[in-house]
Amino acid sequence: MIQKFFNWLKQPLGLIASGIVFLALVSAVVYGIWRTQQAPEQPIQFPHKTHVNFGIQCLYCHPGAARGPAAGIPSQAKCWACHNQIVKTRDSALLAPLKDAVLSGKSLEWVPVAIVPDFVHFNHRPHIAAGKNCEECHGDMTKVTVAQNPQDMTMGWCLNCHIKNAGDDQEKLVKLTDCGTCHY
Amino acid sequence: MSEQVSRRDFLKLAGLGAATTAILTGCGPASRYVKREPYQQMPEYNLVGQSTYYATTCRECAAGCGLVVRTYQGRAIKTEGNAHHPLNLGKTCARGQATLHGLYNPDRVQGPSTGSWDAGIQAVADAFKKYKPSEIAFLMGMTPDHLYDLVSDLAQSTGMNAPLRYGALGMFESRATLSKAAENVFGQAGLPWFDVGKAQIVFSFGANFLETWLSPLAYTRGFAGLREKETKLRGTFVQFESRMSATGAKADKWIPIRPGTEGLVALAIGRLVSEIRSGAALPAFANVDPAQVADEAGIKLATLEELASMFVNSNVLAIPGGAALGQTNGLEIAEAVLTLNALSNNFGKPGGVYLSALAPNQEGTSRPASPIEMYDLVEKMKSGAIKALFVHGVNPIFELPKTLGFEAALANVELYSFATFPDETAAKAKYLLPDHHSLESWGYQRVATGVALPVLSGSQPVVSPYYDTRATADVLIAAAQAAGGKFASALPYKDEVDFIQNKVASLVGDASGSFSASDTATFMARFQQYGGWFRNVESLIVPDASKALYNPVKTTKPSFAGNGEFFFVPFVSPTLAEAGANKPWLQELPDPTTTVMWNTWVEINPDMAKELGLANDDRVRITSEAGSVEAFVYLYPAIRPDTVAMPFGQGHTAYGRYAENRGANPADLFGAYYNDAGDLAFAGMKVKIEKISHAVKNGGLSRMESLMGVYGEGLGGEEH
Amino acid sequence: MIRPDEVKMSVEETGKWGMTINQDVCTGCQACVAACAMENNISFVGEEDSGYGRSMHWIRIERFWEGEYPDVRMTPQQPMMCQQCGHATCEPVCPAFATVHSQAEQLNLQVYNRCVGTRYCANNCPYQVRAFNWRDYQRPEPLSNQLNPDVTVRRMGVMEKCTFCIQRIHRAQDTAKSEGREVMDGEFTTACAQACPADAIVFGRVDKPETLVAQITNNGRGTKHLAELGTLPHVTYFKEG
Amino acid sequence: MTETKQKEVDLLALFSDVAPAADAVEQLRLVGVRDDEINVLSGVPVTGAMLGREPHPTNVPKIAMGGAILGFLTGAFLTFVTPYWYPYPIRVSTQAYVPAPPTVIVLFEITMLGMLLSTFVGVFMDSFFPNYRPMKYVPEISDGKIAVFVECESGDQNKIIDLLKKLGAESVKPAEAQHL
Amino acid sequence: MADKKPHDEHSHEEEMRKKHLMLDPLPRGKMNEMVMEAMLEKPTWKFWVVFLVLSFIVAYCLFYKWYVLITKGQGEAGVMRPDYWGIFLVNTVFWIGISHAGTFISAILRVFKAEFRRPFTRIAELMTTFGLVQAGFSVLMHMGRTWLFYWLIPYPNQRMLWPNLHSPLTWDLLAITTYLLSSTMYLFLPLIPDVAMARDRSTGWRKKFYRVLALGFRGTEGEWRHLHNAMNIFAFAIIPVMFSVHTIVSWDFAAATRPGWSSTIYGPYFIVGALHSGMGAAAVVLAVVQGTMKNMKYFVRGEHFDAIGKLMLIISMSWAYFYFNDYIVQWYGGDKWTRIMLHFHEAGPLGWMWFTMLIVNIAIPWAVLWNAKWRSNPWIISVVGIGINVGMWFERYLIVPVSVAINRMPFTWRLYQPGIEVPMGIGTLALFILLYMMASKLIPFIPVWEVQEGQLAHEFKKFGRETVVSVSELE
Repeated sequence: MIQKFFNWLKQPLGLIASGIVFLALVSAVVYGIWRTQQAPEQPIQFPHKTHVNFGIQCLYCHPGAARGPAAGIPSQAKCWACHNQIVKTRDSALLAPLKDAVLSGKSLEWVPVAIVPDFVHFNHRPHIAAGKNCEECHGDMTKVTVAQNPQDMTMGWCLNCHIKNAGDDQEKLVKLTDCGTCHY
Repeated sequence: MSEQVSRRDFLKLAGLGAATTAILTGCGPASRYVKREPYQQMPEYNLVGQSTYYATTCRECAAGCGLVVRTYQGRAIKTEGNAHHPLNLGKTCARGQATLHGLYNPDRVQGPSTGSWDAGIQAVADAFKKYKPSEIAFLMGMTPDHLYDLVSDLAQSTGMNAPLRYGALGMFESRATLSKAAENVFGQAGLPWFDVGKAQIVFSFGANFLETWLSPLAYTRGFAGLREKETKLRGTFVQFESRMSATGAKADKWIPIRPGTEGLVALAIGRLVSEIRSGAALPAFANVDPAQVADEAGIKLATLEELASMFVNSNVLAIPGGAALGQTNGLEIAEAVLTLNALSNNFGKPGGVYLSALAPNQEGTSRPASPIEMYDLVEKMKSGAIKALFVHGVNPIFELPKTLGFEAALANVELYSFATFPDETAAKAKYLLPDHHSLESWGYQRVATGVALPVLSGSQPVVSPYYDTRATADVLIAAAQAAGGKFASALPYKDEVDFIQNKVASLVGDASGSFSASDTATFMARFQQYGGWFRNVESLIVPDASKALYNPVKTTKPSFAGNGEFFFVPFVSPTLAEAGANKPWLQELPDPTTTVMWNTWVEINPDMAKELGLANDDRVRITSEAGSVEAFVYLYPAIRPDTVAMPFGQGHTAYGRYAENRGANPADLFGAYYNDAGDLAFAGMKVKIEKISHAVKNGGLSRMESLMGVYGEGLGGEEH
Repeated sequence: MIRPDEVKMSVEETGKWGMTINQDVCTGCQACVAACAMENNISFVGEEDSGYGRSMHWIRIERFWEGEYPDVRMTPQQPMMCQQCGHATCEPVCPAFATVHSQAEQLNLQVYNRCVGTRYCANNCPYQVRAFNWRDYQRPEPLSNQLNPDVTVRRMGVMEKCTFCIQRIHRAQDTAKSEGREVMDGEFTTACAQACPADAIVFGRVDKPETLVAQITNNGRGTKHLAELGTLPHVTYFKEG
Repeated sequence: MTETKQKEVDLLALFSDVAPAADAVEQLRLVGVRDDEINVLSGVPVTGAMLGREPHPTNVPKIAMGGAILGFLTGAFLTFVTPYWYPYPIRVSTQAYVPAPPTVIVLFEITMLGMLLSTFVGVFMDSFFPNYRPMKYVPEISDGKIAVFVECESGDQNKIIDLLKKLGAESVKPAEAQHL
Repeated sequence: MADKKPHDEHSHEEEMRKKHLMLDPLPRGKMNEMVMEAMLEKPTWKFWVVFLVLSFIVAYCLFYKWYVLITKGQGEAGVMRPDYWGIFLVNTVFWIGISHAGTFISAILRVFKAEFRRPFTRIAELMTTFGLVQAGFSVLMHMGRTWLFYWLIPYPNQRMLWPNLHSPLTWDLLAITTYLLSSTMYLFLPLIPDVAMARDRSTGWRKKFYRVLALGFRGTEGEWRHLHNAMNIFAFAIIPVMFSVHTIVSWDFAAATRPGWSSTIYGPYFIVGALHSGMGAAAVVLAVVQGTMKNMKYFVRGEHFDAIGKLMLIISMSWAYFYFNDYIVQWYGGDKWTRIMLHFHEAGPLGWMWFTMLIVNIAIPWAVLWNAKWRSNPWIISVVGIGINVGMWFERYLIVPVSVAINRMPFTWRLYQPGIEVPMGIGTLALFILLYMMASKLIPFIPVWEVQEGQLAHEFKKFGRETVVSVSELE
């Protein structure tokens, strides 16, 4: 049986079939890898550019960034507080999920895109305090609708910036490159 | 043929395709991202990404320590001590730390057994109406809290039985005995408070004050004070007990005396001291003969003389407690020890004996029910005098000795349980109406002892209820309203918070406290912020013991039930206590003396064990006249050969996955014998030990310690 | 390429953060153990594994017996946790640099994500204070709600140990920096020291002579455990009296 | 090498012992066959000395030496460079970034690895391994026979065959390249 | 002997020929045929039964159990505090020890031109490679996160995270890699002429297989010269590598701060121990090959067991010396913990292991191997060899999990109880045997050209009335 199968594989048809199978496997793997790199689906296609272009500061909705580790996602009440007053948006179909969520008391399930693994303890506050602007890491929000992660947030990316910022200050360099600064 | 092969091939390919699809689904963004749900309404005092700390009160035992709970995004993360709370000054014990394992325990009761809360409330209201008030009884936890006040009010104005407070911890602490002894010696009932911290020498007669006794944190702090005073020499600590407790382990001198002879020893020391001081025995001590006492207690006379000489020139604080009071002569022992203090004349002085202060809104002393009062309750249940029993905050099937027959008596009553956890009693309830966990609840609680200031400790929810539970106070108020009539008028409150505000109203505007507020709203806000209200006036009661030395103290001999060859000394597990067994990390804490985790053991003196042919981890049956339990043998070097000891805390048949069917409950061995104050003579049993089976490899006790390193077991004996 | 200045030996000897433990007042109550477990997301392992020496305690309380009944006594309880040695024996043996010396905090770091689980560090620790994740210890829902977000939840196959609550150090430093000041003595402490009912554990900066912990450390009565090995431990023990 | 190559033939003479083979080599040389036109194949190592020929040049020791130096340099890179190549200082215990004793170990191991690897590679390079092209060979060689290959002009072919036969060759025939 | 005539030259020579392979030459073609026959012999049903059983053991005990270990964690094994290292590392040390015999036989004996080595160098070298494979597996099994093993390899990654060169484990990795690579190459080089021989004598897939392996080897002067040169370099260079490997393995222990482990003599002690178990294993393998494979009675004779027996005796004596040396220094050192540990070895629950070790490692070899007749007997010497391997495994068991039970923290002392390591260890043993079985069917076990080379070099020579063997150097 197996012998026959192998014989069949040696025929032109078999060769084509095995070629197809091989290609299918390779493309499945490629597709799989590509899939892992895709942006997640968000409950609302939140237009960052619209909000930023209205002049709303990042810290208005993400105030945690100035105070501590997490920037945070604004509460739905905060969203609705404004949108409820704007007639155009109050009944907009685009905002229906928000309206539903607010009225039903359910939560929207946002998916943060700028993430680090759980063994990395990132803290926004010192970065803001050091004069970093949000867009340096998160990209220019005046241009995007749904937030994308413009950086490959790897350890190298963190460290290069840390080293650059430390400059010749040995003490600062030691602090900023200490394993225990982020991993504990 | 080739067609067949290709079909087979196709099938294989199809299978491969399915597998690929499955793999690819896992490759989606979900594999890298997590979903995050924002708050509906951000609480104004919450900040994104910042922890919020709430002050509340620990409910793991009745002491009433202040906690500060760290919460993060609506989850309780960590309990820490409330540094402003005068009782614990920012410290916590292991059980306080593990509270969160109760809050987030996977086995909690998730909702009322009636399905809806309306039905549950209706059921309670029906019970109020269905039965005569005298047929309704409330059994509650030991804590003197707002719910107790609420139920007391309800009972008082409707004629129901006065609520009983009970807990196994109270039974092992023999609170009734201490109170009665105080009454007999000082003429004033109350919970004695021993100022260990400022004492020079402490003689503890069985008191396990570093474990779970009355107010563990306050006494531990006192002990630290005894040991590291800057202004004086390191205090000395002598412990008299038959089995070395975790407290005794810290003693400079540990004196193993026969159970029940603590009072005699105290009196003998008193006699020796008074003879040295004045040449003659004072009347209080005249009844004893030191030589005979030494013989009876199983120690040398020289030891007594040495202790007396230690006593003569200094102030000694003598503390009665623990298994010493759990004897048929427990009251006499307590009186003898309290009287010994009179020799130091330390009543009401730093380093001496006081009676505990009354809490701010407390009218008189009240103590938890003694076992004999519980016995009365059980008898009433049996006789049908009580038809509806409401249980909250206590697990009587587990915490009462089996011999009282509580479980059987339940057949005669309708049981309404407010348990948050599916314990043994809750399993028997007709209606299970779960209360919130203590970290989800409002409330206040009076601190019964442990602090010089009167303290009303406040509780508030630190997280919103995780399950469909409801505050018992709310349930009772709603039920009373539904029942109408005198019930409604007894509890004329909107809800629990309304009741609490009403109760603390007397403190609003009181300027003697840790804060003062002119209106209820401000008072409540501060009350929650600081975790309670503390009167800034030291209010310990100074007992009058002027006559103590001149009244002869009775020297009753203890009587032991049963014909076993061993005295049986049960003690409360310092890490688990009566309700910690459901918390996995408490189970995994090593016992301070034996370092055993997750199980029950019986401590036997190694020499005696050798005589009996017992080795570590052998399985034995311990039999008293009341019953028998099985446990693993632990060869304990610091126990009298005529005594065996067992910890209380395990042996649950319900109570969640971590507690169920684990270890044994020594309370099953207790007989129904009481001392003169009505406390159970839990240490008044004699037991037999028989071996069931040999130790099995890996089947014995989980110990933190190494048998090889600590006991030299298996090392091959002495080195060559 | 960076050429960091070689750190002088004296720094390792004093250390930066230190701890003192008064064994005379330690009652062995296990509050520190529980507090540590709650703060640091330590797994419980169940009866069988804990009895077989696989418990994950970062701090354990040791005690021995002296003498024979009736003159038997328990030796002073000895809480034993990572001593944050200046000359740590665990560090050089890790092939993956998963346990390294923090230059900034002078602590022994355990970088969980770098650990491959050779267990050489634990084997080489004379204090035997490292805990290994022998299995994937699960916390049944909703117990995981209690996890501290400041501390990594370790997974199967990695080593872990006491960190001197480095997350608290970082939080305190961050707060102090945001307020433009230095961290004050007693502003924060480790979970164990915070819980200890007898105040037997004191934690702080040992390199600043004015702090409480430095004063206790330098009073001359303390001993360092196994100091003869030259490990330069940063925990000082005070026996009786 | 001015002759046209088409005329050249390869003769293969099989001998059962070294001595006649050595004689054959000598005689061939006398009749004007150059040393590089003679090739001796054998089933056991037959050295040049046995055949009275110059020993075959080998580069293996040189390559090994080169490999050792390369290995040493790799080791030196690992020990002296990488500790400073981290983007951040990693310190373990109180040990120096480049402690001497471990350095010796690493240098030794990697030097040896480099040397042995390159020795192996040297054999491949010198012997043109692997080589799966058709080659002139007869299986009898591995049976212990000694084969002498002679390149000669077709005109000399018979003369040389005679010569070889006279010297004790078991068989002499034109060699053909074949798949081994 | 007395009645034998010393002048009976013919019978004397006959006897010598019977005894010594080198004096008993056969035509090369005949030897080739014998070796090929041994290899191509149709496997008996017994072979298949053993093969299938071993395959099943490898599949179940090694790979399936490994899967369990990886998915469920090291808790499946018996390791815990303080025995963080268990049987996996015992096996690692054991297999590395076994692997030492191959190099010892083929490199050291080659360097010193010990002629008896010729027929069994390949069999011994295979032991090196196959043993190291098991050692590598055992190390990987030991790791808590096996799938990240590549973090220990120095390669320029994105973060320039190089392994920690301070760690003995990194040295180990470098040394074992070096050793595995070089011993494999050293196995392969002398194999080339033999596979070329097999290529010339086989058909079908084997022909293709050997053709690829033979790399186009024909046997030109140049090829022989390069091969010889390379083998000489290898023979000399691999000896220090071999010593370094087991020394570094011993440093995993000796560089640690464990009582009893910090011993300066551990390096040489481990090397001798490795040779001890390795020679034992070599004797066993040789006996099995001689007993089971066709035509092997010609190639492997009593003289070989005799030689190995002598080596075993010498090594056993050296091992005893080192063991006692280590023991007495530690004992006199007086360190409290070390003394408790030493006492624990003898009088603890595993005291039987300690005594067995001494008996099978010292007493039995000394009692048996002094007798030339006994040590020439394959049965006797394999029993002794198996005993030595059991003893040496016990020795490593005592050094690793039993010694670490005792440390400076008596509160944590605990004795190790093996779990999943036992089946997995059996799995590595099965894989080792399986690899040998497969190799016996795939590659010529006897380096025929080396044997022939040796036979050519040997001849009888007369000194007065005595006929002696004379060996000429052919290089």
